[in-house]
Amino acid sequence: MIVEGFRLMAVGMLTVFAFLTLLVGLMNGSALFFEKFADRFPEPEPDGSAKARTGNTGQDEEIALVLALAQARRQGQRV
Amino acid sequence: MIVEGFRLMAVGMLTVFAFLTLLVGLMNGSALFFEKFADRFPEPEPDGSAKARTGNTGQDEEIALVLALAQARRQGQRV
Amino acid sequence: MIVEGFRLMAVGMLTVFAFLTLLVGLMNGSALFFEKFADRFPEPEPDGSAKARTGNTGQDEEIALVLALAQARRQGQRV
Amino acid sequence: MNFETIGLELWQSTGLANFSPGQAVMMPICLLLLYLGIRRGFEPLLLIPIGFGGLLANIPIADIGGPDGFLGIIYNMGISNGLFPLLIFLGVGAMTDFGPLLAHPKTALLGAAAQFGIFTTLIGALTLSDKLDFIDFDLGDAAAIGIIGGADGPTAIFLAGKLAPDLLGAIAIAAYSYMALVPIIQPPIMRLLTTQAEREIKMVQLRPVKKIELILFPLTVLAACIILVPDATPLVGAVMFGNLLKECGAVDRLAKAAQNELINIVTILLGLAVGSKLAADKFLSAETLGILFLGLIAFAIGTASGVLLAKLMNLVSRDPINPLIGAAGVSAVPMAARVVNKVGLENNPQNFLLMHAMGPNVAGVLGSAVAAGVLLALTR
Amino acid sequence: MNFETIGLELWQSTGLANFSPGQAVMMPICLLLLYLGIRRGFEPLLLIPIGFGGLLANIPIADIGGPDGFLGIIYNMGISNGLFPLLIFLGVGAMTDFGPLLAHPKTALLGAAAQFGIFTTLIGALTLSDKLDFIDFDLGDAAAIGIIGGADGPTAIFLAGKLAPDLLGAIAIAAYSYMALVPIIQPPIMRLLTTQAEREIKMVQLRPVKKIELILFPLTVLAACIILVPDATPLVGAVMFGNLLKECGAVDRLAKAAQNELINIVTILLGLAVGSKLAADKFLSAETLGILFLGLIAFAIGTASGVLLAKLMNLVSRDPINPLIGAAGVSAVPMAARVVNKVGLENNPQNFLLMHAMGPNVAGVLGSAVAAGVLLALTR
Amino acid sequence: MNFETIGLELWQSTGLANFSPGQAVMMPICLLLLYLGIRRGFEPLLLIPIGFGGLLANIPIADIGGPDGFLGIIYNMGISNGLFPLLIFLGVGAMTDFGPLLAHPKTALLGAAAQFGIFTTLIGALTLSDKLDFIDFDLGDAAAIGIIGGADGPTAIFLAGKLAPDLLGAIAIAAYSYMALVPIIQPPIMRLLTTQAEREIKMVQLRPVKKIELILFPLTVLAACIILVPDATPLVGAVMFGNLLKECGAVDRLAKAAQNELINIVTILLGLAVGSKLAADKFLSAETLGILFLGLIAFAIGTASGVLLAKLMNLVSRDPINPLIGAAGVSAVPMAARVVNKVGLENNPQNFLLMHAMGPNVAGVLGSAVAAGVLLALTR
Ligand code: NA
Ligand code: NA
Ligand code: NA
Repeated sequence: MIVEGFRLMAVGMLTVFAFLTLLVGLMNGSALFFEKFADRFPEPEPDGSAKARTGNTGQDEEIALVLALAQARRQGQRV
Repeated sequence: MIVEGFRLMAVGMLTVFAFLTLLVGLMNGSALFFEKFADRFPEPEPDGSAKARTGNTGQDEEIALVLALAQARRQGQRV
Repeated sequence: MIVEGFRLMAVGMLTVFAFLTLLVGLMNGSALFFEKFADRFPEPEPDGSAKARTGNTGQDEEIALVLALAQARRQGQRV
Repeated sequence: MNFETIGLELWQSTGLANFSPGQAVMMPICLLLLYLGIRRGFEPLLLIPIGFGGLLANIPIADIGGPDGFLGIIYNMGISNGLFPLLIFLGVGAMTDFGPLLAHPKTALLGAAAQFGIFTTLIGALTLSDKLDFIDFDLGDAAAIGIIGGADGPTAIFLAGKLAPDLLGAIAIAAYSYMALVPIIQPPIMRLLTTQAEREIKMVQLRPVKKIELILFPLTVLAACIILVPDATPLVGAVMFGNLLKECGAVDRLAKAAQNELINIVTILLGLAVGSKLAADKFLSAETLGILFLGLIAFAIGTASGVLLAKLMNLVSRDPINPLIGAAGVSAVPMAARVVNKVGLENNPQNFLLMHAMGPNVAGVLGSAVAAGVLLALTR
Repeated sequence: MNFETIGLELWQSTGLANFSPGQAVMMPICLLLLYLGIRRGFEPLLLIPIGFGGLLANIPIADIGGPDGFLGIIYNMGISNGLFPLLIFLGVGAMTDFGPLLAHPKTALLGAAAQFGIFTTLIGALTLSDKLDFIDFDLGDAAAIGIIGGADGPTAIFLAGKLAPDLLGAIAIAAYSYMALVPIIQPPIMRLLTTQAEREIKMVQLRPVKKIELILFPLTVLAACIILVPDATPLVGAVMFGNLLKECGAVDRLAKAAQNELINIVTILLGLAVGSKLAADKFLSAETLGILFLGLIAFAIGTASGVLLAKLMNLVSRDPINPLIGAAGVSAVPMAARVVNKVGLENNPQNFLLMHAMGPNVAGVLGSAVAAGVLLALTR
Repeated sequence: MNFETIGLELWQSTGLANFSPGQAVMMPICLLLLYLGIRRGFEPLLLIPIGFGGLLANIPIADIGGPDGFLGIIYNMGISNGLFPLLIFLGVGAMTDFGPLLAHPKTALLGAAAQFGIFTTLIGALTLSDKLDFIDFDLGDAAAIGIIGGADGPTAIFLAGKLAPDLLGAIAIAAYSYMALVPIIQPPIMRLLTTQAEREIKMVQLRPVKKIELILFPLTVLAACIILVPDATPLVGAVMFGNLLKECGAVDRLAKAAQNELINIVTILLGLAVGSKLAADKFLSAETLGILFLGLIAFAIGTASGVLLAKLMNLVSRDPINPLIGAAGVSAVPMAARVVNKVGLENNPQNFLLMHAMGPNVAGVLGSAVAAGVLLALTR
């Protein structure tokens, strides 16, 4: 069974190194790619305006605003 | 089986309309009722004092206050 | 079966009192012990500096700081 | 397609055509629970989910409380196995300050005395079952009914789920309703059993408690429970684990999770699932009336026992104890302690008893958990 | 140890050596879902978990979507029994303001008309199955496909989980994608069916709604549903329980839990589990194309029906209704109401229709839940 | 009623009368875990729940760790099927910044080298089992023991739950304890294997990483894992799903839920359930001593391997790598990276290695997940 352990070590370490080596390659490739085409993938501004771009947040805010207005109106008009 | 589909449509649309029509009636009735007896169902003030009325919140606040006082006393009196 | 109820009452109340009496003893003992050896168990300061002592919080803060710095650096150096 | 047939079929699929009399009776009862929770502030965190769950469970045809229904699934996920009440207890422990008890240990005995209500009620249930033909409680049922006197929701639900699942709805409602009614049930008994002079007793100020005592307390309680009543350790262990998370200071994020998201989510699920036991076929019976009656007795006797033991302790003790605080021994945290404070202030506007009453109050939680452990062990 | 054997064994354990053609096709499809969610803002809360779940479900060898896999376990925990969609609905109810509907009750009928898309599509699905040899839908499948027209994710997932689990992936994706595409699907239909004058109609301002009406509303809806369509009460009951928690004002901590931690956690789990139904063997079929096609029809017909009923109501009603708000009756809350607002502003920059459209919008949620109840009852 | 009988019965129901020697021994061991967590800051988030769960599991009579007990129920709900460790991993992914790894990709290899400790220990476990009569590990046991060297709690619990549930308690404790002891275990090894000059190496500043790289990273990792090691995709997929939620920016409420409520609740439940495996009959054995010994070896070898590979890479690489950062490859995030930073500062007070060490540190998480996948596939 100890022999089996050595087999596992061989297969396992090979796989781990293969995986992380592949990952290194992919990361380097990705870095090169986005370096080269940086103009086509503009970075969001550091002030987080990227978030405002996603439809979701903006939409929720708009709705929340309208709902708040409606609520205020309802309460204000109360007899 | 397509005939069965038409049966489902008949039953389904009838039910949906019956349900929402009933709901319209109930909502109108409720609006009329609370308009007529508005004096017996006073609205909570817009500033949220309604919340203070529910036993729960008030009680928790009182307890929290006392516990905070007790904690302060314990720590203050420490030798 | 009512007899069985009285048996349960006897066993139950005995147990409850035994348990809480034991607990009273342990609490009194603990109070005496920590009174006597108060110098060996210093109290944390009331301002909550005790929390700063636990490895966990401190470490998280340090890491958070470093990560924030790193993020800032990344964003600042962006072309 | 035959329009007459469709019409008949439509009508037969409505709720109106399928209401059983029992279901029709249960609807206003569940609405009453909602009213009590929303407008009267009766333990709203529990009674609102329970009441709404009761409405759902009494809907004809839908069988929402059945094993494949929405509520039945939740029930089987966390009530029948006891998980939800224990998780609630974990959260309760993470929110409870045992400092007042540590500052005045002997008041723990008042929390023991108040459990007398549990066992008296148990005997009462057996007697009722014996005398009345239309009421039938076995020993497990009687034990689960008795625990209403523990004035502790999670303990009652835990025990009823194990010993008397069919009575769970009535027991939970009795427990939470009487906990909410503590300001009405307790004061007359407290006044009856005490003199004006006793009610005015001022107690010595609580000693400061050290952080290390608070940290060791949950382990101390667990140790006492292991030594004497291992059967109570699931309940006591859950409270004390929560309390250790709170006091130890090293895992604040877990303590906050236990105090907030965990207990809130589980409360929603537990309340709905308990409501499923308000289905008419289980709830509408002479037994339910018996349970409501017995539960009231349990609270009354528990209150009286606590007060009387406090008076007894004054005969032998040096520092006098205001016997009012004995009433807090039933638990119903923190309502009973507040009632003590209020009655105390009526007699002496300078006499703040709240912190003194918190000791027996939290001891009562432990006392009923231990009683539940004994009952679980001896009636299973 | 033989190096050649090890090499072969290693190769045979890789994903590369085991990809089925179907799995290879599904990967870009799931990536497309992620892209739509992340970059195009297509219902990201659902499409991102679903897309990622789909990636996981199509990994060779690992069988993550199988009964013992990560996603399969979650699926069996909460989708097959309907629990997760109901808990989501509970959270939706705790986030929804029914005030606009109460302020203008009759707009609820627009939410009824829009359900016409559901049943037309059901018939369409049966016809497709009848005409095309390579597509085969039974009655339950057709009902689950039709419900896409309800434009309500939880309702669609609930019904598909009960009636057509194998189609669940395609149905959920169609529902959420078309909900995200509402700004593209609806405006042409709305413009086609209305005149410029109709689109410029200004509606009378909404009346103020009393707090007590808001509190009683969930119970009113539940009552109507019990009386007429008990089979829809699990869905309607879950929404209305959440709404009662929100409106009653007595259990804010439970309402907040339902709006946040409960719905967020369940969304993560539900999304991943739905993604498990994107496994190639279930998703890649002519049926999926049929579902996508039929779902689009359903949205279009629902939109048209709502608009047309609004025009019809204007023939008999005193206060005119801007027929654009009929389009909001499909639900797709709140996207469809926003689309109405936008199209209204195009025609009259002073005409804010959002609040008027919220009435039919939330009524549409109830309408599709009721339709789902009917379908569940009659096709089971 | 016979008082003597009651007395005897009472005594026999106490914990004192029923303690097994093993249980009596386990109590102080569990208290030690609590002490280490609370006072010494040893991974308190895990060791406190585990220690308390261990106390509960060793209570006589109550059988809290059994299949119908509080902890047993939680165990079957989420550990035996692997769900809880995966959900924790999801939360970990949502909290992890892979930026430092993307800024310096080749340091990922250091995270690969450190996994050598896993396999050496596996062989060590088999050897121990072979040589010593009183220790018996099968291949699955050995694999689960080896994974301690991965220095990753969720991975270790996931694998042990599948391959060696009886050893789960010892393995989890070894993993978390040694992770907490990293500041004591690693520095001597790091100093032994490096020269002063090497320890003073300054690394080039990390390049800025683009947002789009961070968003694509989780998908890239998943792709690599699918291609090469599909068996590791449940673990790797869970981390990467959490990370995608965090980085994509479109679902912040889900990311926050994963980082907070989800991971906190699951941590409480997972810790308690793991504690149930500290029951004396499973924990008190020669095997446990063997596991503790082997786990220490695993950490030491992992550390050494990481450092040695860094030295090797310096022979061929242009930009020099400070070999200290190789030690962070074992994972134990972020403790090991902090240790690297500290040892670096000892040698050059201006040399901040923390961010450089985070690369191998997070790569080590992926490395051990992949190793776990291989072990799962080949020993099942
Ligand atoms: Na009690
Ligand atoms: Na709808
Ligand atoms: Na690792």
